[in-house]
Amino acid sequence: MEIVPWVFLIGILSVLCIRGVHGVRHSATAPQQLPFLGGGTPDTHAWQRYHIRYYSMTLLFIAFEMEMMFMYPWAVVFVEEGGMAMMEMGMFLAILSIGIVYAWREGVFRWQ
Amino acid sequence: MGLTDLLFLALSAVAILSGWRVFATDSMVRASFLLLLSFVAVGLIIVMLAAPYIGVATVFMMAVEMMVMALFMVMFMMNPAGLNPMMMVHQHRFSIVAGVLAFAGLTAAILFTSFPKIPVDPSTPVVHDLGIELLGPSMLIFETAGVTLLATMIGSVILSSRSGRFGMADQGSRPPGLEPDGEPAGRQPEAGNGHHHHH
Amino acid sequence: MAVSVLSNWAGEAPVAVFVAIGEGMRDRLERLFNDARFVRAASPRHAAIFLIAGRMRLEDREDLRRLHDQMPHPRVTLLWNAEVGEALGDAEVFTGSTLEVDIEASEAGRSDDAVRDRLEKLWQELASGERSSEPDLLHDEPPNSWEGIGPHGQGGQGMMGGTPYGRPMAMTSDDLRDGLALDLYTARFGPFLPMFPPGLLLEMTLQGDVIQSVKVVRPPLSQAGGNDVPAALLRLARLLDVLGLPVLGQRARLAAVGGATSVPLEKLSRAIHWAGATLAIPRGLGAVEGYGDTRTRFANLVSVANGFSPAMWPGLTRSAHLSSILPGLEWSEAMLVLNSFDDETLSTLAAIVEGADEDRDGHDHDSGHMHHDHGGPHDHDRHQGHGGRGSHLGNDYHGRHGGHA
Amino acid sequence: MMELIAALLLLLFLSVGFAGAALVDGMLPAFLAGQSRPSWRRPIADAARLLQTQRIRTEAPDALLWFLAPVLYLALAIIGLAVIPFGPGLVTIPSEVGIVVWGSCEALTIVAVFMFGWSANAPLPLIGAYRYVAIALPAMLLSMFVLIGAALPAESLGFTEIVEAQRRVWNVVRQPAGLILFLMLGLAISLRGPFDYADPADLAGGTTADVSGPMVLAWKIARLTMLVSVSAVTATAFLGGYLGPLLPGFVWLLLKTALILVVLVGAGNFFARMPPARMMSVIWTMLLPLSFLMLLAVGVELLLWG
Repeated sequence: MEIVPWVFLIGILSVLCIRGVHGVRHSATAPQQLPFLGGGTPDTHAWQRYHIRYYSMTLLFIAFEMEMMFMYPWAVVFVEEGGMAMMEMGMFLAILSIGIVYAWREGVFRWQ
Repeated sequence: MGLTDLLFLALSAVAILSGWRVFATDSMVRASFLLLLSFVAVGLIIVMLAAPYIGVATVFMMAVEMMVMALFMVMFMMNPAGLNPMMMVHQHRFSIVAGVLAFAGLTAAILFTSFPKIPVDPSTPVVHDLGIELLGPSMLIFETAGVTLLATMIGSVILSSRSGRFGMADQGSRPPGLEPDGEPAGRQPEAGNGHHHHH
Repeated sequence: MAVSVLSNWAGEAPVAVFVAIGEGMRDRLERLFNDARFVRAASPRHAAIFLIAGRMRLEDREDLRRLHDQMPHPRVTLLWNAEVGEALGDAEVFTGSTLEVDIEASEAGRSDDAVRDRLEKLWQELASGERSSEPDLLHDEPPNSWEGIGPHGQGGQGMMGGTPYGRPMAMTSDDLRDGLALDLYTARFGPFLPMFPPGLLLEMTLQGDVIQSVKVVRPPLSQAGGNDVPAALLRLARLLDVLGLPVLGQRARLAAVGGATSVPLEKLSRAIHWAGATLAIPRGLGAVEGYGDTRTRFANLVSVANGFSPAMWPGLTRSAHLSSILPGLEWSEAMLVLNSFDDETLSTLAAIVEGADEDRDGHDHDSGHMHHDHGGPHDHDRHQGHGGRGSHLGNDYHGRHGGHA
Repeated sequence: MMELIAALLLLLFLSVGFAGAALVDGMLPAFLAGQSRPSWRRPIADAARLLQTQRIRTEAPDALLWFLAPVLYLALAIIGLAVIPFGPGLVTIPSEVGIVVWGSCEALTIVAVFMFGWSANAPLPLIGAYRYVAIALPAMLLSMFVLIGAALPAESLGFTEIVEAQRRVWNVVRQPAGLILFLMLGLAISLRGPFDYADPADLAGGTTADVSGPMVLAWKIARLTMLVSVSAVTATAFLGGYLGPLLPGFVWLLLKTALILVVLVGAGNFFARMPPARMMSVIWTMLLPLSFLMLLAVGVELLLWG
């Protein structure tokens, strides 16, 4: 555990080195801070109520992901349980496939 | 006090502090990711409690969930980046009472639960046991959860997407009024949707 | 000590150049970057040298000054046959032959080499510290003063009002596609955005990454590109870059020069085919009557690059214009469409429409932007949206309106 | 003790891998494009240039998240590599749930990239960040299925067991399509080629369009380290990791990682990038069902001949 102070020391030294290299630099001026638009200017801040076009996909994704979390422990006992686990997997993949097919039919995977 | 205790205390401190900062920051993105940090700390504590799968899975799940939450927070909240400072907490009196009650309830739960006294043997195959449990005694719960999640998927699709197989979801609908039988409030879906872009 | 070692190493780095391409200089500049010693930076933030090549319009000067100031220190500017008056201060000047067609090909090559040498020398001087970095050209002032203003001292008021940190916040409007009332982002994109045709300045309003409305503020600068094989190869190269195939794009550029290292064209078009470039361009994207869609234009370009004679397009219909082609497209699609036209067609599509300019007078870009009347086909929608809103959102909206009047 | 040796090996692996990745990334595309061969000094010289360049900020950025994003990205790459065994029992963080740890690294990578694009408060980085999330989320599902397929024969979620289970036959034989799907994920989380939706040319550099100097360098380092990590994970899950005759396991893993890395860098240059909406649809409706079939095939194979 004596390593910890050394790590800190090295970290601080390297930060100082980097700062030293940049000591001469000035911080960004107002014209430097303008976001890059190829020379043009924006009317407003870019932070906004951003319209994500895939919002319904993310909801499907969350449910999908939760379902998948069951699959990890299942994978461990698959060989041991054999046919039983196979049926289980069949049911799982069937449920997930129904979800995908339904969502696809409803146009969830398009940019809304 | 060993290293384990120190680690536990540090992680608990991170979990609590970042949990508090969630309500003290102005930016929705920061709030989401602070909550994520809090969950990561909790996940690591669970790993320390000899439940590696549950702990790491918590980190995994919360990472994507907080990501999605950040997306939605930015999408639907005014001033999402907190460029103008704001109060994230509302209904102060009610929240204080609710907070105190929840704290008391959880503390009581901790104090009155009998926890196992024998430490778990580190060589216990916990993930394996969890798998056996899922395929054995808890099979029904597991299956029900699967179907419930399918229902969740379908429900979320129905509720969230406007364009579907049968046209616009809000076609012919009338927004509710602010008072009973009042004038419709909010956006009026126009008839026909003249120049909707199909893609 | 450490600094000088770093400087020595930095001197060996490939020269990162951000270019603003003026009239007739595009094809020549793209050839300039065939050399591995130079990197064409996508953004001024990644560059050390600002290269301004060719004649610029009077109106472009302010944008050039802004681009100059966006570069990090150390930085230096080189004007190559550029006429920008005093706009760029006392920048380095290189004068060579103006138009390639005027002179012998070998002479153009020699002139290019001279520019390369000049760029490299400038970078050496800059890296070693012999040449000092250029100062800002614009005043160090935020677009709106904000410090110490408002209840929190950041220039804002309430939830959405004021100009926090110098700029107002985006305001709400209905979306073109699904009608959700979220925020609009309006900005002038260009005139020297690397994936845009040089000189094209579009005022675009976005929701998410979908373009809601487009107004052409300045048309692209005319280029000397003809309809021959090298010109087609260069156009193809630009489209390949946008498709995420810079390696194939580079090969096309080398083939355009026809040097010893260039690959046979059949091999190139086979690689393009296997890369799935056609699949990556959605069918029907950016269709213009008589000009096919982006996919057919791309296929035509590939065949022209292979030596087939170009397809003859009928004349454009009068109604075809960027302001009606681009709205409704996603950003990546719009970039494909913009790069799929030849210069002549694009300048017709990007002509300034008479009468669309009315609202520019008295419209101050740096203060609040709310009802921006674009004269597009979607205004009807938007205003209806505003009228119907009686919730707290609407109140806030008007509150901010008042704050600015 | 073993862990200490493994930690030293991890450092060695990281430095060798990173140097190799920087060289391959710097030279292979230029070579493929037919340019004159650049020197090996170029990446170092470029790094020196970036270190001496001014760091620019935009108007009202989220400075903290902006700074943390590359740090988090790099840390995730290193943690992902730390659960990989360099030999029997030679692993820095021995975890019986290695593939879940790697999965969390993937998930948090999405957060890191989003943070980087969001913090600039500028339009092009913002668009890059958002569209990256749309692709990376479903791409992560692919990798989960594929890795579960690799865990089935091993009867464990740990990478050491997964390697040991490949003594008879490598997983690439069991699920060849799985390897391809995982390589796609590799392209997505190291932001390359057809899956580079965060920093593409049509956004003038996307999330990096408004960063300069040392920040660009930090981001490049993190990307390359993640490239090394994801190559090592691929080599471990599909090509038998440290298994191999004669040479020590560490060297075998390094060789296999190098192979995957070259394939990834090469593949990143030869496939066109679809518009994000189309790619999202392709992943959900074509690649995910393919990964289902792959998993079923592995399951059936194990039941019949396992």
